[in-house]
Parts: sequence; C-alpha cells; structure tokens
Amino acid sequence: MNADSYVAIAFWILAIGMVLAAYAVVALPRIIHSALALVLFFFQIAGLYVLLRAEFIAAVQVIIYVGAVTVLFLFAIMLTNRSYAPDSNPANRQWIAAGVVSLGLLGTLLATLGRQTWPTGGQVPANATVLLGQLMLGPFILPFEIAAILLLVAMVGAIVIARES
Amino acid sequence: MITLQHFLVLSAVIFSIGLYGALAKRNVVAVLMCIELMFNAVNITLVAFARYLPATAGNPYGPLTGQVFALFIIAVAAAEAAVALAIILAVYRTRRSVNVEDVNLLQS
Amino acid sequence: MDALNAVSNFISNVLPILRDLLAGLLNNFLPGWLTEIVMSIVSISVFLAFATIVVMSLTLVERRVIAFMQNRLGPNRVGPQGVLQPVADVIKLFAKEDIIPANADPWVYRLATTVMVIPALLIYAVIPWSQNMVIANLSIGILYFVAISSVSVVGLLMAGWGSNNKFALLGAMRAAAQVISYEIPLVFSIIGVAMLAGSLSTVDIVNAQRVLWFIVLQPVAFFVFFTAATAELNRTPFDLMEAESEIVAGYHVEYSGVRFALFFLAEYLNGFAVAALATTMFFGGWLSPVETIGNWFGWNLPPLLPPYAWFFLKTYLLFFILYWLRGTLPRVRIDQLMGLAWKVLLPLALANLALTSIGLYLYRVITT
Amino acid sequence: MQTDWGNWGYVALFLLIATGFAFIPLVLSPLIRPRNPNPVKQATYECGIETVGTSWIRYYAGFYVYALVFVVFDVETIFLYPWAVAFGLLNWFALIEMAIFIGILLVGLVYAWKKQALRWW
Amino acid sequence: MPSTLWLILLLPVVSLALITLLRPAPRWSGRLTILAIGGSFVFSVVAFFEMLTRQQAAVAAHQEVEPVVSMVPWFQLGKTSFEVGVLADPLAAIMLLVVTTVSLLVQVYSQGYMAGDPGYRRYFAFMSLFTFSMLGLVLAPNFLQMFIFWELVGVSSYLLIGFWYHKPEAAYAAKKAFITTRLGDLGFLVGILMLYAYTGTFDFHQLQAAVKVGALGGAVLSTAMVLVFMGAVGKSAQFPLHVWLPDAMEGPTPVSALIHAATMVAAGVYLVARAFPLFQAAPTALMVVAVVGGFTAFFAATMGLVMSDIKRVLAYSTVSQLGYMMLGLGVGALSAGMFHLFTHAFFKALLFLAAGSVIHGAMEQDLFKLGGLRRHMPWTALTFAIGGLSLAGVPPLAGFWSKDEVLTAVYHSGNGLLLALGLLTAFMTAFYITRAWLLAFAGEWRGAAAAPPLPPGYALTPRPSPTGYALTPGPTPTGRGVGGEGVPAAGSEAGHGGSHGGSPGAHAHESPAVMVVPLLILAVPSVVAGFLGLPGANWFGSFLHGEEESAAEGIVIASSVVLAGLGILLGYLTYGARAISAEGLTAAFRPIHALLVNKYGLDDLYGWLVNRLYVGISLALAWFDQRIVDGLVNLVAWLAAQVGRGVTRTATGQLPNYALAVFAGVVVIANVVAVVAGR
Repeated sequence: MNADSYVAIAFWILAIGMVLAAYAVVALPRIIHSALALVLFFFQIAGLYVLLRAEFIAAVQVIIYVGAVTVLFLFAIMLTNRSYAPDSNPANRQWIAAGVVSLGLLGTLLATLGRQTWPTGGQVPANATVLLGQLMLGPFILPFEIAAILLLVAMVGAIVIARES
Repeated sequence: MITLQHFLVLSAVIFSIGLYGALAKRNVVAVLMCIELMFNAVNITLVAFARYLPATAGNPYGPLTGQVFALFIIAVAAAEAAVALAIILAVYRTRRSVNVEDVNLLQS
Repeated sequence: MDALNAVSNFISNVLPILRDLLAGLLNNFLPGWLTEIVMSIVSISVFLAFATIVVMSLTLVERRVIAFMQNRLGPNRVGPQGVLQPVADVIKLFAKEDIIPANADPWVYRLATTVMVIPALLIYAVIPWSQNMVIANLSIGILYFVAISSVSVVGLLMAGWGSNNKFALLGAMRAAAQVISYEIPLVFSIIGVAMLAGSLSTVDIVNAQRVLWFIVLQPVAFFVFFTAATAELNRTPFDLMEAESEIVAGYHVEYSGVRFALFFLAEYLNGFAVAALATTMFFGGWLSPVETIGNWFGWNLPPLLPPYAWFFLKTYLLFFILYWLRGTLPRVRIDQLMGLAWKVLLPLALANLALTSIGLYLYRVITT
Repeated sequence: MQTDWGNWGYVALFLLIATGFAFIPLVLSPLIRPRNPNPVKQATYECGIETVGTSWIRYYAGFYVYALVFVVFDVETIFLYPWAVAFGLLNWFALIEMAIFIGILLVGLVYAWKKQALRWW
Repeated sequence: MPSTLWLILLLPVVSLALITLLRPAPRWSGRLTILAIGGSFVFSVVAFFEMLTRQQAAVAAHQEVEPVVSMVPWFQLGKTSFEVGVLADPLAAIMLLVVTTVSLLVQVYSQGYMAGDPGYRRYFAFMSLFTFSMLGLVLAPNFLQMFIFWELVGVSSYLLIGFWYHKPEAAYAAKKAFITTRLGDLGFLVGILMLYAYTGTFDFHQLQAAVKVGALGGAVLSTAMVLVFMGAVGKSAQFPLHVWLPDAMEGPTPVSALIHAATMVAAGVYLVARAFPLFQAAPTALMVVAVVGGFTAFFAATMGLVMSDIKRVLAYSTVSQLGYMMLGLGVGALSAGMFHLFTHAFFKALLFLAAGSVIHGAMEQDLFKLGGLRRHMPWTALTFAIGGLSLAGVPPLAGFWSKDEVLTAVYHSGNGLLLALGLLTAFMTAFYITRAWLLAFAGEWRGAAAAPPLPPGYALTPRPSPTGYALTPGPTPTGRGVGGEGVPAAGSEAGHGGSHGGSPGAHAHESPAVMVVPLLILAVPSVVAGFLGLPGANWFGSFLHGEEESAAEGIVIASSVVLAGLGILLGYLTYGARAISAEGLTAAFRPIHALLVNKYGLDDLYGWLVNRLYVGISLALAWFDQRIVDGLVNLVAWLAAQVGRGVTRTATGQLPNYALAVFAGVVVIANVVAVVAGR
C-alpha cells in the first residue's frame, strides 16, 4: 500500500460517486434533489482536485460551487418552482434523441481518447497557490482583469434583470 | 496507477451525462445545472492536464496553466449561473413558468 | 533542569507521545500502513469525543454565565453546580421521539442535520492545538476553513425546505442570506492575515506571530472577522433566523429530539471553531504570551503552560465574548443586519486590505 | 508536521469518521426513543394554528439579489487569495493591478448600493 | 510632374466633395468650383510647359518623348493587377490646356448666366464632376480607366443636359443623349475587351508595343478599332449617332459651350487620337474613321443651313466640325485633327457663349425672331462675328489654319470624294454662319415686344420648338421663369423692361461683364490660335509629333478660301442685302429644304425603330421573360418556399431542439473529420 494505491482507491471511490451524482442530477424526479445531488457532485470534484494536487482549486471549487452557486440554484428553485411537486424535474419530448446524441458524443470522445497518447512526467509544484498568484498577476493579468469586469457586468446585469421593478 | 487517461475518461462520461441532461430536461433550472456539470467536466480535464502533462516549450507558463484556466472557468461559470438564473426569475415573473418549452420567443 | 525540561516537554507533547507509544505497540503485529490508518482513526476519534465534551461544557458554561449576567442562577441541580446538566440534556434529547412531519421530504429532512454537522466537525482538521497537534496541516488551511464552513448554508436550506413549512423555509432563506452576506467580509478579513503570513497554512500563520500577534497589526480585520463570524454562527445579536417572534423558530422549527441535538452540536462546534481560528489568526494560537513578550526584551521566560493549554485558554476567552455579547446586546433588525454586512464590514475589510497591502509593500521597500 | 499533500489523507479519514460520528446518534437514538406517530403530531407546525395553503408561497426576490451579489463577490475574493499569498514575491506593478481589480469590484459594490440592491426592503 | 497631374485631376473632386458635403452658399459653390478649376488650369499650364521642355529635350536627343506616368494599384483579379493612374504626353498636355481653359472661362461665364437659378449649387457641383471626369479621361493611361471616365463624362453630360429636369424636353433630351451615346459606348467596351482578350492589357503603351511587335494586327485589330471608334461616333456625335447633340441644346448654354462644343464631344476625337498608333496599324478602321468623318461633316452642314434655332445651327456646326476632325484623323493626320480640335474648342465655345449671351439678353433664340441686336449687344455681336469668321475659315483666323490643314491632309491622301465633301462643307459652313449672324445681329428686331407680365406660378417660356410659346406650370420663386431656356436671371424681366422699354427688342441688352469678359478672352485664341500651326512652321504638329508636317498645298488653301468667301457672299446676299430671296431659295429647293428641316427624317426613323421594331421585339421578349423566364424563376422560388415551409417546422423556437441539433452536428462533424483525417 503506497501513495499510488491510496490515490487509486480515492479515485475510484470519487469517480463512481461522481458519475452516480451526475446521473442523479439528471435522473432524479424532484428538482431539489437534483440540486442536492449537484452539491454532492461539486464536493466530490473538489476531492478529485485534491487528488490532482490542485488544492487551491479544490478549495475554490467548494467555496464557489458548493457555497455560492448552489445557493443561487437553491434560491432560484425555491423562488420559482412548485418545488414540492413530485415531478418538478421532468424530461422533455426529445429525451430519446438527446440520449442518442449524448451517447454518440461519449463514443466519439472515448474513441478519440483511446487513440491519443499523452506525454508523462508532469509535476505540480508544492507552493502552487503562490505560483498561481504570480501567474495570475503576471502573464494572465489581462484575463484576470477581464474576469473582474465580467463579474462586474454579470452583477450589474443580473441585478437589473432580477430586481422586481 | 491512475493516469491522465482515467481523468479524461471520467470527464468525458460526466460531460456526456451533463449534455444529456441539458438536452433532455424540461426545467430551465435543471438545464442550467446540467450545464454546470459540463463546465466541471471540462475543468477536470484542465486540472488533470496541469497535473500530468510535463512543462514543455509549448507552454511557457509552467505546469499550472491548466489550473489558471480552471480558475477562470469557475469565475465565468459563476457569472453565467448568476445571470442565467436572474433571467429565469425575470421570465418566471412574466410567464409563471420555468419550463424551457414555454420560453419560445425564438419562434418567429 | 534537564528533568524539568523533560517533564515540560512531555506535558507539551503528551498526546503525540502517547500516540507514538500506541503506534509502536501496534507496529508489532500490524503492517505499517494499517498501523498508520488505525492510529489516525484512534486519534481522530479521541479528538471527536473530546470535541463533544467541549461542546457539552460550552452549553453549560453559557447557561451559567448568561444566568449570572442576568442575575439568575442557571442550571445547578444535576450534579455539583449543575455539571452534569449537559449529560442529562443529551439523554433527554436522545430519548425523545423523532417526529418527521407528514408533508416533509423525508430524505432532505433527515440529511439536513448530517450536512450541518459534518462540516462543523471537518473544520477542526486544520485547527492547530500546538505545533504538532493538528490533524492535517494543509497548505491552504485557512481557505479550507472558509470552504468547509460555506457548506453549512446548504444544510440550512435543506432543513428549511425539507420541513415543508412556510416559516422554516422563510427562516432558512433568511439565514442563508445572512450567512452568505457575512461570508464576504469574513473572507476579506482573512486575506490581510494571509498576506502578513505569506501562507494559508494555519501552522504557518501561528508561527508567523512568534514576534507579534496579528491582533496588533490587524485589529480591524479581527473586528470584521469576529463580527462576521458571530453573524455566520447566527448568534445573538444576529440570531434573526431563530427570531421566535417573527418566524417561529427558523429553519429547525420542525426538528426535535436527536436531530435538534445535532443542530445544536453543529452550532456550538462552529462557534468553538471560529473562536479557535480567531485565536490562530490573531492571538498567536498556541504561542505563550509570556514567552513572546519575554522575547521582545531578550528574556528567556518559560511558557508557563503547555501550548495546547494556551490555545484552549485563548479560545475560551474569545468564546466568552460571545456569551458576553448575548448577555448584553439586543437583537438587531434584519435590514440593519444586512446593511452592516455590506455597507460597514465589507468597506472596512476592503480599506483594511488596501492599508495592509500598501503598508506591507512599504515595509518591504524599507527593509530591503 | 510540515504542510504536505499527504495530509489530505487525514482529511479524508476525518471525513469518514466525522460522517460516522454524525450518524451515530441517529443510529443509537431509535434504540431508546419511542415511536408512535399520529397525524396531529406529524402536521406542519405553525404555532398550533391549522396550516393554510401549501408552504409554497412567493418569497421576496431580494433573497436572490443577495445571493447574486454574494456569488460575484465570492469569486472576486477567491481571486485575491493567490495574490495575497504571493504578495511577498510580487512587485509594485502587481499592487497596481490588484488595485484596479479591487477598483472594479468597488464599482460593483457602489452600483449595488446605489441601486438599493443591498437594502432589505 | 506626376503630383501636378494628380492635382489637376483631383482638384475638381475636392470642390465637388466640398459642395455636396458642406452645401455652401450658392455663390460660394460657384467660386469654389472656379477656384478648383482655376487651380487645375494653372497646373495644366505648368504641366504643359514642363512637357514642352521635355519635348524639346527629346527632340534635341532625337528621341521619342517619354510620357509621364504615375500609377497606383487598384485591384487584383487573379494574377492580373489593375492600375489607375495618370499619363501625360504632348497630346494630353494640349488637351488638358484646352479643357481647363474653356472650362475655367465657362465657369466664370456661368456665374452670370446661372445667377439666381435655384439649382445654382447643383449646377456647379455637376460642372466640377464633369471637369473631373473629362480630366480623368484625358489623363487616363489605359483603356479601362478611360472607359470609366468616359462613362462618367456621359453621366455628367446627362445630368447637365437634364439640368432643368422639370422641363420635359430637357429630360427627354438628356435621356436621348445618354442612350444614344451608350450605343456607341457598347461598341467601345466590346472593342477594348477584344483588345484585352487578345493582349491581356488595357494599357495604351503596352498595346502599342503589342502592335509594334505584331502580336496584334489584321482583322482582329481592325474590328476592335472600328468598335472602339463606335464609342467615338457616339460621344462625338458622328453619323449615324449624331441625333442627340442638337437636342442636347436643351441644357444651359454654358453647358452646351463647354460640353457639347468644346470638350466632351471632342473626347471621341481625343480617343481616336489617343489610340492613333493602333488605328494606324488598322487601315480599314482608319478608312472608316475618314469616311464617317467626311460624311458627317457634309451631312451636318446641310442641316445647319436651314435651322432656325441659333443654338441648333451651332450644334450642327459642331457635328460638322467634329466630322472634320475625324476626317483629318482618318486620313492619317493626327496633328491636323487635333489642331482643328484645339482651335475649334476656342471659337466654338466662343460662339456658344455668344449665343448664350444673345439668349440671355434677348430672351429669344429663334433666328427669325431676332434681329438688330448688334446695336444692343455690340460686344456679343463682335465676338460672335469673330467666332463665326474663324469657323468659316477666313484667313488668318484660327479656324482657317486648322481647317486648311485638315483639307491639306485629305488632299495628300488622294481621296477626291472626301476632299470634295470637305470643300463643300467649308462653303456651307461659311454660308450658314453668315446667315446666323446676319439674322441675329443685323436688320431689325422681329420678335415679340417686351415680355408680358407673368401670372404667378407660370412662366412664359420661349421654346426652341416651332410651336413657339407655351405656358409651363411650375414653381416660380420670385416670379422668375421656371427653367425656360434662356431665362436664367431672377427678376430680369423687370430690369430689362425698365431700361429698354419701347425700343425694338425692348428687353435686349448687353450681358454683364462676367459673361462678356470670357467672350473677349475666348476671342483672342479664336483669332490667333491658328498661328501655332502655320503651314511650314507647324509648331503644333512638331509638338505633337516631334517632327515637321508636310507643307501646305496652295491649291487647297486657295479653293477653301474662295469657297468660304463664296459662302459668306451668298449668305450676305441672301440675308444681309436681301439680293437673293431666302423664301425664293426655299421654294426652289422645297423638297430638299423639307428634308433638311426634318433632319433627313433620321429622328423619325430612329423613332420608328425604337417605337415599333424595338418595342415589338421587346414585347415579345417581355412575354418570354414574364412567362418563361419568370415562370422558371417563380417555380424555383415556389420550390424554395415549399422547402422553406417544410424546414420552418424545425424552427420550433425551442432551445433544447436547437441545442440538440448543435450537438448532433458536433458529433457528426467530429466523426467525419476523424474518418477523413484518419485519426
């Protein structure tokens, strides 16, 4: 039992859990259950990021997705839906076609991945957060500032749209 | 031994599930949630690349580029969710529905 | 002198030493990795049991302290000075019938408590009781706290929605709005500390305070942090979600028995964790003030108490402030509550951040 | 104990045990508690008054606006952390850049403020 | 030098742009135009003298003078790149001088003639446009650019003829001019396209080189050049496309002077001159040029004999003189043709402007209603006489020398018929111009007395048509006539009536200085320009060719002078001394007279062609178009509509459907790419 084995165990637990959670998001008949499954999914993805040694991203994942976006979703559900109805998350008429397309996409992706080989030997530096800071304020400063503007615009727009006039 | 391929396959599976949901769900909020699934699936690949791919000449910013990308995607996804849900609220106010099929202004 | 040092060392590291002892014992008949796991399980379980006891003590102390502040006696019947009162409460709550409303969504209703409790416990993974007494010294420790504590808002909404009760849902939404509103200044106030320490690891943060506690450098941050944390904990004067007069009893109006006990547990665990983190970030954690002040003058003073004892002492003192606030302040109005978060604390935190960054930069320019 | 990626193993273990710990009372308590539900007991509690309508009523959309502003600010705050940690290694230019960033953030705050989005009623 | 050329070309555009974009006060738009064209004129003079020095240097070095060329790339089509630019050689330099001089004087004159016209600003904008187009045509280094400016010239001509577009005749004449010249332009276009098809270039010099090395020649070149000449026939109003020019006199008289006498109509001549090396390599085409030119000269002169409208007389005279030029070119005498163009530009502009002055002053343009004007308009009478004598070929005026040179060239070509036509034309020319002058300026006023007061909103307008007066409804600001030909000045009636009340030709008066001065200026070259091309000392020819022309032939000079004198005498006897009865002449030649007055019935023939034959064919084609072609189109459209209606069903407005389609497309495309790329 070395570190790799632990990683493998964790990976498989998380992978299965994530697929199940993702499936639950799609399949559960009540929208609020879907949303909660989504929370579970987000949380597990954070675990996956930890496995990938992206600890900062993992924390961000939990803070943003679990702590913020989910709240947004839950609020939206609670403000709009008759969320207690047993079938608040129905499928539409084209679900069969959607399934076919999704499976087709999956097949395409897997086939492509199967043909692809990747170089190996990547290492994540230990002080990743510091390096991220240097990257974001160095070469990625423009996207960084644009992200700020994007968020500003999103907020202004969303406030204008969401407010009851 | 878990390799990059594992993560990519996982990402593909989740992306496809999300796609199915986004296409097949009737509730707009559910559609948005499935889109979030897809966003996250993409993020998995980015972070996995950051973890497994060696720093090469083609990538001058070091091994963390993928993580930076993931960070920006998270920001964009959050903004998207905020605006989209605001729109849903606004539509709901006028149409009393969150059914995708009731939002058909695209139809001429 | 050596003997004294040895004793002091033993006392300072009593738990790690005990752990190593047990581990050595287990190593005789278990493979290494299993030993490690078993040891971790044992330490964590010990810690959890300890945490439960701490919470029980906190409830008792709170009731007694508030009672004294209000010129009452408080619980004093069960055991000497009412010491066993929490035990009696726990037994009572365990033995009560668990009523699930017929209209409730049973799974969401049930899971809500769990979702509240687990994050409250998980926070403790990064709290450094001493240099070595920390379950997981993570590189993003303080962010880990932020992340985990933000999960509880989901539990809150689950409880409110799962109860299928107007008041519960309204209470949950209010509580959620409050929690998320105060999370922003809270997170901002931590940034100043992170800048000073140059790290997010809790252990590093404490070690960065060997010369000077950050409360001196970041008083505003502490004020923001503590206020926001109090609000996040839904404690008086910010306990609007439980405002009996307005919305019955908030999101856990339908909960009873053991589930209510778990909500209670989560609340106090969170409270203690916040106090512990405030200690870590602003009051030098396990560092002995005696030693620190001695060092200023070049004296080699003894720490007087073992590190974990210092830590507990400071945390309890901070928690006492919470009692104090509850005993003295009236509940605020909800518009005041929200206004405080966005219009006072957030600008304060931002100003603090600006000052800190400029000051730190100037300091760097001057010293280099 | 140094910061080490391996420490996440303890967190994982902690998560498992904490989950177990959270469930212990739920598992233990049914052994000692009574269980005799009846409709009145299971009715929705509204201080003893008969419930009117469903619990689905229209809630104040201001809740959502708060969540919205929160999400945006949360994301922006998160962006500050790498900068804060790397502050010692960055030059004055990064300070300016971050000032711009926070300036943009402030514009949003001022906007929300002026739009009365941060007012409760 | 190239920048000078560019400035010459672009200055009028600047004034055009300024006038159209800024919309300055009318008088300022006039001044702006004059300023711009004056600039062009100055630079033309500069360019001319520069060219002169270059030419002399070249002659000294016994070389061909190198043209000045400046090109900018325009666009790329396949591997061929097309260029626009400016080219100047002696030919262009002379033409520039002619165009800018006449244009400048006409603009100055127009200030008086057009004063008070509501379209004053528009008029000058059009004039700027025309000048720009004409200069572009002159400076064009290749056929393509020349064709473009050729058409621009046509457009500005259309705009100016139809300047008083509310007058049906003017609008009709504009259309007629445009469409008729288009017929010729079609040939021109086909011709240059043929040249392009065989050589791959439009450039004059490359084409010349191609001819020189024999890459181009024979029937192809002849056909192409005849086609190109068709353009010249249209633009220069040669038979049988001359019919538009007399009608074009509906435009303001300065326009007639500038465009339809001096410059634009000379464009055809200039085209032939420009392409002269090519024509020289195609004798058949050259022969066609000569025959058409000679016939036109004669043919138009015969009609000039009987016209009663002063401007029409001049118009036919123009056609006739253009025929002369073509004749000169056709017999291979480039310098003779161009020299005639040069002198003709001055004296014909002079004649037109003088006629305009008559119309302006007397409010009448029917020769039989004019008379005795020399007492009222002495300067006009004098200048008209100078122009007329020059036209008639009286030595030593300019017209004499150039006409003489043409006739000499014809004589040298040995074609007796053409020579006879030329000499006869000279005789008739002298006759009809004498007739015109005598009818207008000598004798007594025969027209109506002072114009009666006008009811508001109506203008009593003299018409060039035989029907006489007609009431033309239209807006009449400040009581002025609505664009009647020759009633340009606001409030002129009142002023005239006051100063000349009671006398014959009551309101006739001398025109203002702004009009008379250009007349006087133009009179100078009309007299002296001929000395540039004296036989034996032909400076003009040497400038154009770099070598001396052949000497004059005494017999030709003598016979042309004698014939001109005879013509003048006959005219005087008939209309001056009344020794010969004009009515008697008319009666004696009644059938011929009728034929001439009816312009040989060509207009009627064309009218029949257009109205009957063409319309008939068009109707048949219209039926075919509407039933068969449109039917097919409609069928296709119907099918498309049906398909669209079917496809509309997929446009459900449902977002999930669209998203599904998008991702289905992604899957399909990804797989196709994978299969095709083999990856």
